[in-house]
Amino acid sequence: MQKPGYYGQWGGAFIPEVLYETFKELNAAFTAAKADPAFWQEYVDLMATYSCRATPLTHADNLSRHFGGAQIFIKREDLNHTGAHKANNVMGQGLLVKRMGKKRVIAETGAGQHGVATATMAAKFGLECTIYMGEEDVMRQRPNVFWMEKLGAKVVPVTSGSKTLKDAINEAFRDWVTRMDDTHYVMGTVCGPHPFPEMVAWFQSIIGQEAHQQIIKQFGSLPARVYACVGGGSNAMGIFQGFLDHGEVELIGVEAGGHGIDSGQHAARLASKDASAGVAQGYHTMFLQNDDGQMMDTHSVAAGLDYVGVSPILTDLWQQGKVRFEAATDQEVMEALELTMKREGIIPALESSHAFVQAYKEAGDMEADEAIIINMSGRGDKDIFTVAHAFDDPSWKEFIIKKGAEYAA
Amino acid sequence: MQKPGYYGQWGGAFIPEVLYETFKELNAAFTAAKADPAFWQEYVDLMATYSCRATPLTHADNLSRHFGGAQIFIKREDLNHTGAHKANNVMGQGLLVKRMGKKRVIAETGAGQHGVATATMAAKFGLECTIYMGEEDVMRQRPNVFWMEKLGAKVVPVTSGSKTLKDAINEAFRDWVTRMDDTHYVMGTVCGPHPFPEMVAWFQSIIGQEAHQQIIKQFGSLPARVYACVGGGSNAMGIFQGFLDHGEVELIGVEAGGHGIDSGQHAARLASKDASAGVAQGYHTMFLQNDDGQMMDTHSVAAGLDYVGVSPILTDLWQQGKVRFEAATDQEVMEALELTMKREGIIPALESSHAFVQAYKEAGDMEADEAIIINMSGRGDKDIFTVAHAFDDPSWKEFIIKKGAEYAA
Amino acid sequence: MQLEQSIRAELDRPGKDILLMTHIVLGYPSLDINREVVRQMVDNGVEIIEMQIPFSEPMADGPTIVRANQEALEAGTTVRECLEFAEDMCKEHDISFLFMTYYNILYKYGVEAFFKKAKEIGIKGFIIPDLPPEEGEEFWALASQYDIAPTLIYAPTSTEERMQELAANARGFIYCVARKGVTGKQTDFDASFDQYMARCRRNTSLPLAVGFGISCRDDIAYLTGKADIGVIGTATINLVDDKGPEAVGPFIASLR
Amino acid sequence: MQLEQSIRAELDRPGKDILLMTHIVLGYPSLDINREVVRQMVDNGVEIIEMQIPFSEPMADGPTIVRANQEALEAGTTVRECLEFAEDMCKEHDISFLFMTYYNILYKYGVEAFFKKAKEIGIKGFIIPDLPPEEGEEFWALASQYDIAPTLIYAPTSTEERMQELAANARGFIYCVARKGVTGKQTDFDASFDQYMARCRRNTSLPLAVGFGISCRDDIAYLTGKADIGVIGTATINLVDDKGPEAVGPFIASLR
Ligand SMILES: Cc1ncc(COP(=O)(O)O)c(C=O)c1O
Ligand SMILES: Cc1ncc(COP(=O)(O)O)c(C=O)c1O
Repeated sequence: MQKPGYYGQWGGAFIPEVLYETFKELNAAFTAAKADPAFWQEYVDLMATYSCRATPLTHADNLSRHFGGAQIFIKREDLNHTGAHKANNVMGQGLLVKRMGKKRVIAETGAGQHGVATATMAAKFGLECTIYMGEEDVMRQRPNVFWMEKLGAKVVPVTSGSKTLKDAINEAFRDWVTRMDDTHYVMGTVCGPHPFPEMVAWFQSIIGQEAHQQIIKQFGSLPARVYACVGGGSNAMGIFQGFLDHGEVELIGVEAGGHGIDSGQHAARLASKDASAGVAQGYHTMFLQNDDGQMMDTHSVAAGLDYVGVSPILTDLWQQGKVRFEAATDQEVMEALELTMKREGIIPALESSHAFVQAYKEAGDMEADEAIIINMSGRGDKDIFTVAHAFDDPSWKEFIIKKGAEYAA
Repeated sequence: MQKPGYYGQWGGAFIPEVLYETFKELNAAFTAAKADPAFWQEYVDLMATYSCRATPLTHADNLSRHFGGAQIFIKREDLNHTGAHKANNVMGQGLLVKRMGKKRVIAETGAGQHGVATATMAAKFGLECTIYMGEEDVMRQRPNVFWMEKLGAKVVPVTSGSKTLKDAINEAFRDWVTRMDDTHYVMGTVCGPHPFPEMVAWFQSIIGQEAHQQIIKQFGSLPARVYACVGGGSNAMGIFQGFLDHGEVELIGVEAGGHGIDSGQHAARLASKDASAGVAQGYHTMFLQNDDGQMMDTHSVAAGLDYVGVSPILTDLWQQGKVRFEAATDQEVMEALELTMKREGIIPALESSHAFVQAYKEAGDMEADEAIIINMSGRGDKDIFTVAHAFDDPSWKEFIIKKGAEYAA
Repeated sequence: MQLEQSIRAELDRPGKDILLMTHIVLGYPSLDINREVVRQMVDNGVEIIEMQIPFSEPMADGPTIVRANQEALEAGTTVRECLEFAEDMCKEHDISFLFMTYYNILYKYGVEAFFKKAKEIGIKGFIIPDLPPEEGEEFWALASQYDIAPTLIYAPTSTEERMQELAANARGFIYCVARKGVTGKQTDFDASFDQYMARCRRNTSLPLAVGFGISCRDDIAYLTGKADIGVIGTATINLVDDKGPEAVGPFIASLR
Repeated sequence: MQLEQSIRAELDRPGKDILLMTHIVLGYPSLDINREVVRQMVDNGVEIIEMQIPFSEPMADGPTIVRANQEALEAGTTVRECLEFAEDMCKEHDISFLFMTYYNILYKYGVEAFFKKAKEIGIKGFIIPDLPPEEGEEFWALASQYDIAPTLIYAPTSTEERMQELAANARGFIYCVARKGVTGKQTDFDASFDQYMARCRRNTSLPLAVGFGISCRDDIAYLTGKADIGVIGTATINLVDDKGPEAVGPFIASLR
């Protein structure tokens, strides 16, 4: 029999002893919630009235014509409250926190997206909130820090390690082992110790449930392929679950190819040969690490994909051949983003743009009576600083220089 | 009999002769579309699959408890694609443009919201697009300019007059009188010459239709009051139309009180004594103008409300006593924004925050079995530069100074 | 009928195949310079001058005139000053003066009061580019009552049907806009322009003025025989900006 | 049983009411300084030293040790060097050495290979804070096989039921975490701490070590009679940072 919390050989809960009871309680609460149809209904209602679920499935007519192949559909997680699929997970965990009666939440954040979502949930549920964010990311993503603070959260810059996402996760655990009694750690993706991967995947499955119904209604049959970007893997798991039982639907996870899969500067765990099995951040999966087991620096234009590990559930599906993995380079991402804006008036997040890249590579070779779905995990307009920088936009720079001089005066 | 395009004594179409045929054609196309149920259905379907209509009606439990009076509901136009109610009007006019077979659209924009929405629509419908924007606004709202350009639009800075919204409108008309054959002018609000007020109000009525159904379903009866901010008046007209036939629902329009209604630095046309009847920008309404009929400089922390005129339809409703007008000062707006973020995890646009101010002033004096609806016309996270500036946030300034220095190096 | 009559009278004079109407923006660069410019225009044979009362929203004007409106207002030019200046001009010079402005200036002043005042001063006509006949019922009535010509506009986009409709209300002359667009850009005179002028002529018995982009002797020569009045607008504003008011006289003299 | 036996033997020696276990991060500030620090510790009576093999993700450690891990890695410290250093120490000094590290270091090395190597070197136990018994089946089996103590941890949050469960697998001693949180912060010793220690004692027959926030003679005095081993972690790292390795000997000497 499979050990609970394991997916094939992957997963587990590698946690300090001091959290043993906390995880016991969390597992119990989660198991009870999962078994209770009223809980799921409460979740769906909340997402329908507070966010805008069901999010639409948009037929991208122009792009379909442009590539002259498959009908391209886009699942619009960007239209969620706070601008990404992160809201699903966070609001779900918020309901669980209410059940457990805890008064405080903490979270890690890389790009800031999960931090903003958690701060939002905390405001909505009246919880105290602390967000850990690598110092590098605090500097890069100041707008998100501003919003988190305005939403009432405390943002703690993490100065250890590479000062990015993985270090923020470590720091969140350090907080949690100190204040487990009143605090819940809202893990932002389908990673970390059990039950997080299962829990986050469950909340995100709402994406796939909707997409399945929508494509049947709008297109008349299942899609041939479904594309999602993979950072930790939560948006991918979210949409994939709607089609996993249908072997005829090919599932494609797209990782950050950074400067290229052979450059050493990427975050492709499953699409490159650079990762190996390991145990860190509480779980067993494929990590980008050196021969000693030290985690490596990763790179991506998309902060949300710039992570050393990957969901144990996805690693298992990859190993079973149920999900194909590809990588998109930074440059391909910028091109896909530009094309999507110009042709459809839609601005995918840099993370989401990775999924678009691979779909665009393949759509033209498919038949017009086939459909593909791209999971648009978030919107890009929140990332003006990163996007304008990546496009190296001269008038943006001029604007910032002027504004800076104005404030410095 | 009422002259077409008139609301009481207000409205009309004060247009240069060169546009006579263009308006004739536009009126005909609009009248035909309005009479055709298939057109409205096409519009609703488009908004359901491309934007996220119906947008939710959120019960703000925390704020309701906080004020201890009426049940506060928030109509979530912020969740629309592009982040505001502007999308409704723009996508509707886009469908009309397709019907008319025009190949190019132009629009004015102040805050940039309508410009981004129009650029988005143009990308979606494959139209050429030029956006006129006051030079002042271009400088203040560079992020929106960046997105418009990336969406494929040409943004033309307007250097005449006060270099703001009203001047952008004049400039758009100057373009239109030059290229009326292939060009449609996508007016952004319920102002300007007939048929724009009627047309924009019609497209925006989708807000009120939904809100009416939603409040009945979620609360069980009609609201006692409905609040909306009023720049040109499109979001207000949008929601008000769902309740205009129900005399028991009080409708409240909230204008920009700027530095105070007695300061001379505001944009309160109907809530102050400073406006008088006039004819400009193609229509007859109450304008903030001097004794010679020259338009005055207006002020608001919210660029989208910073306008000299106001919808002729609203002026008529105000005159008839069917809509009450109030003003919210810049300072009140920042307080309401902060409270809304902290208590509900929702970030209203500065424009929308005006409606929240007045609702907050009144909610506490109402009964718990009464409901009010606040129309949240847009989201505030797109306005980081303005909002962070208005909050005078020191770490934001520091961030910008640093970034500026980096780019200047 | 005052304005049409003076136009016809001028046109009947030997050698006057085409009249000149010029344009100034009151208060730009100053009323004093306006005064000098008008003197030079009149001395050099201009038959009609349209005096634009500046407005903050000059929607139908091009960049040069827009800027002139704006600077006149920034310099503090008021409607009262414009009226006083106009009164002086009508007294001093024996040509036809018109007011050109946007409707709000009249509206705010009081439309009837404005007509009354203009009449007192001796103004012969109004050009209000944002007032189509559909919106001008009160205005037409007052125009008849005060015998001030409510100049109407033909555009290249006007159908013959529309021209007929407009002709029914028009007095004085018809202002034929030479091309689509706003004031201040060059107009190409070509076959389609000739057809347009023929269409204008067919649909009114009033004299025809042609404006928008007329700036030199060649333009005037081209218009002669096709139109009754050539309108010089932006050209003199640019001239005064570049070379001062003294340059206006020789320029006008050079046109015919 | 090697480790428990040596502990019991030490505790049986006269005047040894409590043993001292100290902690170093290998490669911080350098292996040379580590060598000197170990010498000073041993010379001043420390009975057990836990040598932390640095890891890039030291999730259960506080700021000081986190920084030490990081700087050790930045200086290029490898697992192989750590093992060689450990081998030297075990040869040079006749006290008990343990490895403290995170599970990935073993996992990547090969868990069995790591046990084998540690055994060869003479290491007596492992402390792996992110390896709960539930995840350690292979690990326990190898620990028995190689007779290396798989030190288990009690926390203030552990129930008696859980302590029993842990005790069943534990060897060597039980590491009682003095308080919630990570290494390096001061611990308040109060009545609830005493109750916690009593609970620990009730639920195992193994010696008890107490760590987290033990930094001075008073702390050790307080623990004496309650615990068998006092663990000094962050305190010596800070000391070496501030005053250099020479300060370690006198500090250790001052503790009991
Ligand atoms: C918009 C967006 N998409 C994708 C991701 C990657 O996370 P995941 O792989 O868990 O969906 C992030 C993470 O921040 C994100 O913000
Ligand atoms: C978010 C938002 N709300 C309100 C307005 C004001 O426009 P209106 O009064 O037409 O709704 C604007 C205009 O830019 C806006 O962007």
